[in-house]
Amino acid sequence: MRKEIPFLISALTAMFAVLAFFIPHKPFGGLQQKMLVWYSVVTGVAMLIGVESLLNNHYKRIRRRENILYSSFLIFGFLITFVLGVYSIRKYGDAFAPNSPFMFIFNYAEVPLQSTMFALLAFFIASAAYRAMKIRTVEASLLLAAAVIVMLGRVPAGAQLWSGMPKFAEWIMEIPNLAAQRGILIGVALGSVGMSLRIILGIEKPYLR
Amino acid sequence: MTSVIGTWLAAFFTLAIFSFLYKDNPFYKVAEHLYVGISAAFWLIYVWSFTVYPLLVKPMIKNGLQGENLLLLIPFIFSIMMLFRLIPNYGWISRWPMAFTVGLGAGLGLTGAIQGILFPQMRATVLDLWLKNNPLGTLNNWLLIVGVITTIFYFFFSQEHKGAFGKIARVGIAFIMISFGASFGFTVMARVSILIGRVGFLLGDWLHLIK
Amino acid sequence: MNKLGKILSNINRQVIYLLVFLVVALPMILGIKAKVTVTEPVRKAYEFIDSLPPGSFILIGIDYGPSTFPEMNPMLYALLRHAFKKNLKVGILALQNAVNIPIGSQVLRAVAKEYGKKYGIDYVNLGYKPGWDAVIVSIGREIRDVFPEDAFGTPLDSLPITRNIHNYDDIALVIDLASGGTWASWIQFAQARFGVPVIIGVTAVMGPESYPYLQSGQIKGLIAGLKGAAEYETLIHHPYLGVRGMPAQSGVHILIILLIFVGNIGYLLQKRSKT
Amino acid sequence: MFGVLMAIILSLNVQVFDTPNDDGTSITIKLPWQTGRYKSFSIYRGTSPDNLKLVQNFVVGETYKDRGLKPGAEYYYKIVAHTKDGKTEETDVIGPVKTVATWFNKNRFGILVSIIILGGLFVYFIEKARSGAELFIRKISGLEAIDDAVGRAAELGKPIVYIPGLLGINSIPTIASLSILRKVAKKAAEYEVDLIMPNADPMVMTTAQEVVKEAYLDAGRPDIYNPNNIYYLTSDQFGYTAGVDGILIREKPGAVFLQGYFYAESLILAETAHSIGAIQIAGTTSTTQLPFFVAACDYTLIGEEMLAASAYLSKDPVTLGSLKAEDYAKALIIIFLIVAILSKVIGFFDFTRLLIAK
Repeated sequence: MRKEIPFLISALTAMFAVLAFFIPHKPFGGLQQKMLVWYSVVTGVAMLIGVESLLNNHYKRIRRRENILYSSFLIFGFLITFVLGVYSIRKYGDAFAPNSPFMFIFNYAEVPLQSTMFALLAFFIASAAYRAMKIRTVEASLLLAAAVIVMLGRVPAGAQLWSGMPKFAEWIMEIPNLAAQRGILIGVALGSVGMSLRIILGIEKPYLR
Repeated sequence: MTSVIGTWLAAFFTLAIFSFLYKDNPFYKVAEHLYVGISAAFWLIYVWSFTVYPLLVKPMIKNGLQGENLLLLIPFIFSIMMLFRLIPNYGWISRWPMAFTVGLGAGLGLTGAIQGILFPQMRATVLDLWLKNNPLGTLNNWLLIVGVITTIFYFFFSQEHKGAFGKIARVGIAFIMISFGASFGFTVMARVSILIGRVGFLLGDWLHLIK
Repeated sequence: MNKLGKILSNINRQVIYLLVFLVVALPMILGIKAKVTVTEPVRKAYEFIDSLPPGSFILIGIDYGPSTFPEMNPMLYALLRHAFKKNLKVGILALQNAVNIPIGSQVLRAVAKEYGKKYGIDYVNLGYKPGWDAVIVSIGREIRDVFPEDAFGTPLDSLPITRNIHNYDDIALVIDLASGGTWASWIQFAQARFGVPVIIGVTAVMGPESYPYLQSGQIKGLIAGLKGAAEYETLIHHPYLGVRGMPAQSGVHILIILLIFVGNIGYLLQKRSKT
Repeated sequence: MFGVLMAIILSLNVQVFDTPNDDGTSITIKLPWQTGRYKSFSIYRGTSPDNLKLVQNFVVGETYKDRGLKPGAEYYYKIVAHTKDGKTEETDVIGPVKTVATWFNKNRFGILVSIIILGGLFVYFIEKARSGAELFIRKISGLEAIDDAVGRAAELGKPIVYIPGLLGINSIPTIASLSILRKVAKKAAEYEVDLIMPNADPMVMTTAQEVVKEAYLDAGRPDIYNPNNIYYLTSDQFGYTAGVDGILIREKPGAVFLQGYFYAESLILAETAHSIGAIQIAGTTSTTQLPFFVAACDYTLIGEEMLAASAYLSKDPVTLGSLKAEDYAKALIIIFLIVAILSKVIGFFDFTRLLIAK
């Protein structure tokens, strides 16, 4: 029972989702959207499980006397944001009201942290290019050449080197790049169909044996 | 005043994250742990404000459990079952909502992959082999068609990449590699823009070195 | 030879990071300015805003979030500086996501302070409303239908700036700064139906797809990416992050190409000494 | 002069009809928008011709869909057009128009046919595999490397870190990732290597706990399964990245798996994993992130390779049969493309019409 019912639920859900795609008539029409709403509600509530996992993990660490300082920072960060969020909802009716203390945390902690982590990519893209782009094989050389041409095509120096550079870079993006992307995407589409069919037919049950 | 404190706080976070590039250090650790904690709470509030409250709680409070709203019982029950995860020995109950989610993914994946990817990509590949007075356009069309088909060849699993088949697949790999290189190069500019933004914040908003 | 090859192909990653940082930060600190050639789409935007009579009310859509704001904020800075210098009245709103408003209002407050502008008189923050198509259409009839109050809960009738603003007839221009699809709705509904002039600012990646609307005359101007912001800054003679970022932008591209070059020389030297 | 005349002769040309292929809750109204003569339209609707109420004012665009109607009911319409020079023109009462709920969306016929063909191929090859036919599948090096990677981590006495991407379990790449996780976890149990898995989605976390537990059971080592090693960090893209970077740099895993759907964080994770000398095996269907994985990682599963990985790794003939079916589907697609392109050259039949699916 513990295994049959979940499989039944998943097969039926998949079947209804597919039927709803083809049948506009009640009760199928709009069912896909409804199920997606259900899904977002369930994952939304499941966030509590995630939070429990996170806090519990760090609470245990503090009790085991490892990582006391940093785990306390994590729990502190969580609590202050959560409390201010709830406070803002009660006081302003909406945590996202521009003057709310919750938005202070968003503006001066969440946003700078997020964009600085994002900015690390500028460094990593340089180190990855330096390390990986070597003319070891024909294929690797093609990757290197395409990258260098496109980079040159996007800065004034490239056009100074050869006036056709920006156009050439654009052409690489629009023709060979597009062709390969399309081929990969067609493969991905088939792979998705394959994965879906394996789940619907019960050959693959990722969530249970 | 609050904005001055805020700016210093933001500057601390910015520098602490950048310090990770040199090596792991206490400043990064503080910023990292605070970030994980703050953002976990942020998304909890976000999900409540934009998903759980408006999609489940609000309609139930507003119209009660009747008519269309009866359907809301499904996500409500699934949500409760999910929370059984937190009770030892009853964790298996959460397999039901998980099964629902996986099933939904499979159902949507099946039709979505064909409608959203396969058909549009195939349609766009049916191109003219001959464009009047446009040799470059004609060449481009040929290249696109050859590129798409040879790339698909690369993904054949039941054929060893040998002989004529291997040669075609190798052309596909060439297209893939050019594409990866081009995308890599194309992305540099957007990433550097983000870094310029952060450095600009430090030099401008924080240190007032540039106006 | 082998030794040199080894050195060239094993540059420490921290050294690379330092080089990237210097290439970005030094030109910004030293104020090195690359020559920015102003392109037609940005000049058109500038000229349109420049031609508006003082006191005109313009609406700016903040439709980009925390992940793209470093690319988009410089545009907002430049546009606001131009608008306040010309004594235009500015209202901001967000249709894509609630979290965009705090990002935009920070810039708005900062620039307003520079020019001594007052909230409620010279500028207003309308906040966020979901369902962008419907919101854009509703503003065509009466802005109070969707924004009865500003973001802080003050009714629009009690603010001097919005007292006489009712619909697009009272709005001289809409500027949408977008990292998503909102800009197309502004064109489709606000411009095509109500004839309000629209200017859009988008990320560099999105530039090409929005260009046709400029050719068809549906938008009065187009600003794309940090480069677009740099051009606008040049036009208002107020170089900021855009202009200062241009040398950094070119510099990092060239640095990466040089690094690849050096790495390959190292690789070839090592390979030759082995054989 | 001629243009003005034309407009007057055409007068107000409006078409009102039941929206095809829908659930019977809407009626479509086609408006003469392109004439350039009108600013907007007002739509009046009622269930009887003498009782029409304004339902929508200032409608713009070529078609207006009047939604929220009852299926199988009759409606009457009247449209008032506002011209650019401030005048109005109106139609007679139009109707009755009956709403019809359809049982099959004809626009999606092509998709149904493809599902039948693909499903048929699947069933055929799975049956063939069941009956014992040998099915050859070529080596995929990224997948062959999994054993070595786990083995190396065991030799070094280091843990392995498994990163499942950002999306939830309703996305196909994540489901595929969980299937790969099962194999990786089984190997980890056999080699007695710690498996650490930070998550950005709580449902993926719980599913992963189940998957890993089962895998340890399979390997006969339920005793060393530790659910605390599979935990949640945050759903914030870069908060998660910051946390995982911290884990990578402090736990110093011997092998790192990045399997699932990734966004910009891909390169941050891959470069950090490289900096600590871990073997990285990546896989994603995201074409925007593949270039970075290919550049930074030791092995990368590209698109379909990643989705096929679980079938490949299972070595179970039935599951391998499904890969064979995918191959035949690819062959069919190539043939279709070639036929469609040649047909276009000789102007025989426009095959792209078969690929329309609204």
